[in-house]
Amino acid sequence: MTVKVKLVNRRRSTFLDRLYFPAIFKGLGITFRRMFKKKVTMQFPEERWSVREQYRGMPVLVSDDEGRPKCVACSLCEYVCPPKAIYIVPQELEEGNKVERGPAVFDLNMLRCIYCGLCEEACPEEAIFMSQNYMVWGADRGDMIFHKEKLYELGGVRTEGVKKWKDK
Amino acid sequence: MIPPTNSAPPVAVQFPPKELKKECEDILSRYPTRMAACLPILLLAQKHYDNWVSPEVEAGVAEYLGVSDSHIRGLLTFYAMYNAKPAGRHEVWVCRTLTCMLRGAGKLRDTALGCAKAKTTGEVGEDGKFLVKDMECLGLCEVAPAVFVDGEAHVDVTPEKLTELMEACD
Amino acid sequence: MASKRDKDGRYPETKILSKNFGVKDSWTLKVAKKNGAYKNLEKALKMAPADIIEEVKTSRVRGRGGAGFPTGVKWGFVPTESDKPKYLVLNADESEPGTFKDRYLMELDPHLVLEGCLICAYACGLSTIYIYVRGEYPKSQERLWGAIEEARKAGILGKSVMGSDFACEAYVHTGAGAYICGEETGMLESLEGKRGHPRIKPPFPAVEGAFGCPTVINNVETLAHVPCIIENGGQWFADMGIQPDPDNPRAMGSSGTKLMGLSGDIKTPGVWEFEFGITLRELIEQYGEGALDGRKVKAVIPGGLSMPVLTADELDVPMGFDALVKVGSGLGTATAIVMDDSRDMVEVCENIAHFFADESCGQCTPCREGCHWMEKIFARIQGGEGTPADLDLLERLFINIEGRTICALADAAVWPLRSIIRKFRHEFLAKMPGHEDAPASTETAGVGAS
Amino acid sequence: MGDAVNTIFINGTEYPFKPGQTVIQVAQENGIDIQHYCYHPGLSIAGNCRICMIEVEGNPQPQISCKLDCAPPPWIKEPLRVQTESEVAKQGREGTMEMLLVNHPLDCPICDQAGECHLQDYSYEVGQGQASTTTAKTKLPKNVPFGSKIVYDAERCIKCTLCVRFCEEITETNELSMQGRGDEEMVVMTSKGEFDTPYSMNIIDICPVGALTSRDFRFKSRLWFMDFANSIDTSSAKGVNIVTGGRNGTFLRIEPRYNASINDWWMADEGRVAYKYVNSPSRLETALVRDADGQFRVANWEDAISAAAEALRSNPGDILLDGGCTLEEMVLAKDLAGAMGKNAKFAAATGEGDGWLVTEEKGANAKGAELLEVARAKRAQAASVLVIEREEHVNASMREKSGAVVVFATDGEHVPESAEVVFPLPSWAEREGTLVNIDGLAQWMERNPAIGPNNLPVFVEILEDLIGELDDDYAWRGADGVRAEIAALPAFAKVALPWQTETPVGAGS
Repeated sequence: MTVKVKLVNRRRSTFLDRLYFPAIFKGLGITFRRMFKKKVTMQFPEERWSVREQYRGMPVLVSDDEGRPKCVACSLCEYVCPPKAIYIVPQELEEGNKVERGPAVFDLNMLRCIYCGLCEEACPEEAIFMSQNYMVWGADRGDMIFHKEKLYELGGVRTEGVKKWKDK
Repeated sequence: MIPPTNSAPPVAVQFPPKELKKECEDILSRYPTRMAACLPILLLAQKHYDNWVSPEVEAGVAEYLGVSDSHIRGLLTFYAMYNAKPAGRHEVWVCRTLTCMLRGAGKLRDTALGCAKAKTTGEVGEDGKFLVKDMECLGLCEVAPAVFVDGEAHVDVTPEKLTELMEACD
Repeated sequence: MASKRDKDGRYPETKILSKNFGVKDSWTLKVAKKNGAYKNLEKALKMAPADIIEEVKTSRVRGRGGAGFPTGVKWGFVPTESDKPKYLVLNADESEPGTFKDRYLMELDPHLVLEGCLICAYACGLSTIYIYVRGEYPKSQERLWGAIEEARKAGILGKSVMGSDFACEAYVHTGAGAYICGEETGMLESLEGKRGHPRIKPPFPAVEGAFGCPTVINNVETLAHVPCIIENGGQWFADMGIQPDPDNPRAMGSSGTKLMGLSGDIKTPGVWEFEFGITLRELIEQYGEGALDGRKVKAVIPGGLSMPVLTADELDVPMGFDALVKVGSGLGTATAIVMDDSRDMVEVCENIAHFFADESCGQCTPCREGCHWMEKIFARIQGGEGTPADLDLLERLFINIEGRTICALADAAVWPLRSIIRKFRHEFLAKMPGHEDAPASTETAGVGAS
Repeated sequence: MGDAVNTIFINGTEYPFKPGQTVIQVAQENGIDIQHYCYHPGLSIAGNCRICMIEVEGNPQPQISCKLDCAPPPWIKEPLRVQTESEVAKQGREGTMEMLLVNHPLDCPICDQAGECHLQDYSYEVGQGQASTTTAKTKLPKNVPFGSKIVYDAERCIKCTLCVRFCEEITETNELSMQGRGDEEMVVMTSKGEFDTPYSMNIIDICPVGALTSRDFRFKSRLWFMDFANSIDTSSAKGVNIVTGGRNGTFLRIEPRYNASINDWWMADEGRVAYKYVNSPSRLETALVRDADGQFRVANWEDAISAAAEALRSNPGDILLDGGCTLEEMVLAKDLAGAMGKNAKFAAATGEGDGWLVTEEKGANAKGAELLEVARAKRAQAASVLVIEREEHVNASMREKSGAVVVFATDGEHVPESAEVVFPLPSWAEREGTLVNIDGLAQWMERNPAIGPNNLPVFVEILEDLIGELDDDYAWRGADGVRAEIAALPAFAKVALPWQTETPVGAGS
């Protein structure tokens, strides 16, 4: 098959075009008009976007109002997680803890997480939440696996919700 | 309720002691199995050892009757008349069932607790003198309200009479 | 039956079982013998065992412990061909609240009780009698032991009962405080030194009872009737009381006499013996002399704690097994608990629920969990936090508890509570802020509101 | 009597029954599932859970099916008609379920039983989905040790008394009893010593809820992550039927499996914890060949097999097998020895037995070896090939004295000094094959793919490859060929081999 070539005749630039000044002024005009309008650029990270309440940012673990970690390592989030981003090793907690079970290891692989929110939905203890945190970063792949301590730090304290073990 | 523990097993007392030997053998002779003697022998043991069955006594009785000590523990916590916890020097039973309640057992209970310096029934008072127990019907309904002090029935009891009775105990 | 009343309209007492009540030292063998004790045993020992059972069957005497099972039929169940030893367990664990009739018999006429036991043992070929007395009756135990010792010395008990070749031993077994041990199989477990968990039936105790052997279990009062049946014949006994209804095979009649008692808010509480047929109102007004302090009777539980309650309008019912069932209650132990019009029925319910929750043995799920649940609900209503929905919940719980357990304790818990809720619903609603005028629910509408 | 009723209508279908059978037994035999907690076919009937309610036609109240005799009362000449799914039956079960859940804690997220919990299953089926009470639940002790192997939780307990009855009727040791009454009832253990009898852990299996859990398996894994396989206990020669459970290569749990002719529903605790060595950190995962300077280096299978064949050619000797090797493996080992002109022997420990499920003979296939005429090794047995899985069968001094050059071992620690070539041996849970128990019953052992390191070679294939290297005329038979050969052996004429019978011997519910 032969290739057909169609020649397009371009208009030659006029004198005015070749002077450039009208275009420069036209451009400067736009710039000038913009100077009086609201700025759209944000000074990240000093300035941050605020997100809606239902925004699904990275999943985090929370503590109850007594500062006690809520997760009991039931592994339902691990089971339900579609990209298998969660890895839990349960352990028996010592006498004195209100619940006898908690996670020894709770790893969340943020390279895998797809922010679907199923972990939050599956959690019977209301211990894992989709936070509004969208700044997930790490210097290497290992950094992107968030451990229990970091997840609790990010999650902070939540006072509302189930308090099943309060009187135990 | 006594939560079972895995602490060192209690040292069984030598049961029966000399004083009870004849009586225990007499009881055993009445039944075809040794287990059947559990109830009367436990009552006997309780009376003999400061009005309660300690884990040591429990183990001793279990050994004597050839049953498991968990079985004895089961009996102690099933029947209302046994004490599996240290009881005071005197035991006061206040009937709380309907007829006695109608006739004012509630006041008697409060009076008894007051005299015993105890917060609730089933607990020995501060001075360790009285154990006040809520009992279900004592079968003295026609002369309600009824109170037992140290196994002796007192009927038509008023709070004043009960105070008198309890103060008479040393 | 009007003929039984005297010209003043008073229903007379009958003194058969209670003939020795009030006699000085009636519990000693000497006094008892003078009053004819063991005479009937002597007579019975000359009869054939089968004839005795036949005589008891003729008398139509029904169990006095509450269930009202024909005693003669029960004795007939004991297998005659059995090489195992056979036992008689006398149910003297009178733990039904409001009941104290057996205590009178055991304390005031222990020899009559023993005589009844021995006749039964002879008739059914039983070798050992265990009298299971509740631990709360120290005096009864003492009197029974005394009677047994005396009888043994006099040759009435032992290797040769009154010189015959019938051997029988009797012992008192002491309970230790458990309502459930009044249930016959619970009592057997307790007798065997176990926790009083009722057994699942069949096998029935007559075939496999105490220590795995055939066992007859009877109430104290039932067996106390036996000597006089032997003395005067079964027909004499059957002629007393209320005759069976020929049209209704379930109405087996209530023959003979019965110890009836009154307690609670009553002027003169006590125990009397009557032929069956006295109405509850006559009992309360003629013998109990009405409610305490001149108040009005509001509600009566006719037999022990575990029967449905009757309101003041329903008292004209003759005391008898079938008649009380007909009005939706039961004879039970025929010892009525009377409540006057100052009583708070919610409080009464709470007390009853607490009793059954406390005494539930913990074996079957519906009773173990349900009784405590009911107690919590009543406590909630009493605390002013109830809602009409709680009453519907209770009605649902009653369905799920009644008849769903091994023994009848759960039924016994349901009956009084259900009847009180249905008959005094307004009192419950009055305790529910904002619901005082709530309509009766569909489930309970129209059921015997007073 | 003559024409006694011997059939029963369940849900409108007529089924025959044997005298003395109860409704639940006949229903189960015919595949009708009736929910139950306190009923266990191996124990006496308590009838206290009240969940197995069915409707008996003509009776307005539901009845419990576990104690209901199929035979109607003698005065009724008609067969009993019962309904398991009617409104009355369902209402009965619902009512009981509601009661069971009143005081049951919401422990499922922390409870090991979750996933195999009857309370969970049945409440899903007949539960209301919503609590009708807001009152506080009864508080009872949690986390109570029952000896060193079992943890008891009184709040989760539904008081079915299966464990108490087990101790009364099966072990007859009576360590357990009920304590308290009403809703404070709970199981209590003897204070005399420890509840560590050789069969104590069976109460964990029979517990229908999570009230009794294993200290060993406690919080190790959720059930739904695990894979299970029907296997045979190899810690003794009784051939107890078990289920192995593992996840991601880790062996997590052993539970007994019903077999009426061997172990019923039970197994000894000894066998239940006899898996720990499978998870050893020093498990071998690759073939090792000793190089010129005496160090082991990792080799691929082809190199390792040719190195092994070389070593055996220059060093022919007997083969010393572990007493737990399967029939198939023993046959091939015999052939390998034959290719060298030598014999195969097996080594197995002996120990204490209890006359029931723990035998004195500890070699799981000792009887099979006898049938295959594989002799028991002497204490000091010279060998050129050593197959060692369990330390106790071939102990350290036996290994060193054998002078074996080719070693199959699960654990690197078990390799003797003399080894030239080392193959990683999959543990028994990772192999499949046939074992003959001490009573001569042949049983199939299933492989659990979730246990052990990945990509381990199949032991019988390596053996065949080795024979092929040594014997140029060898015709590969495969495991199936070996099994056909075993079936043809006169010694096995009277042994029912599991792969021959349609329903494998010992399969049960």
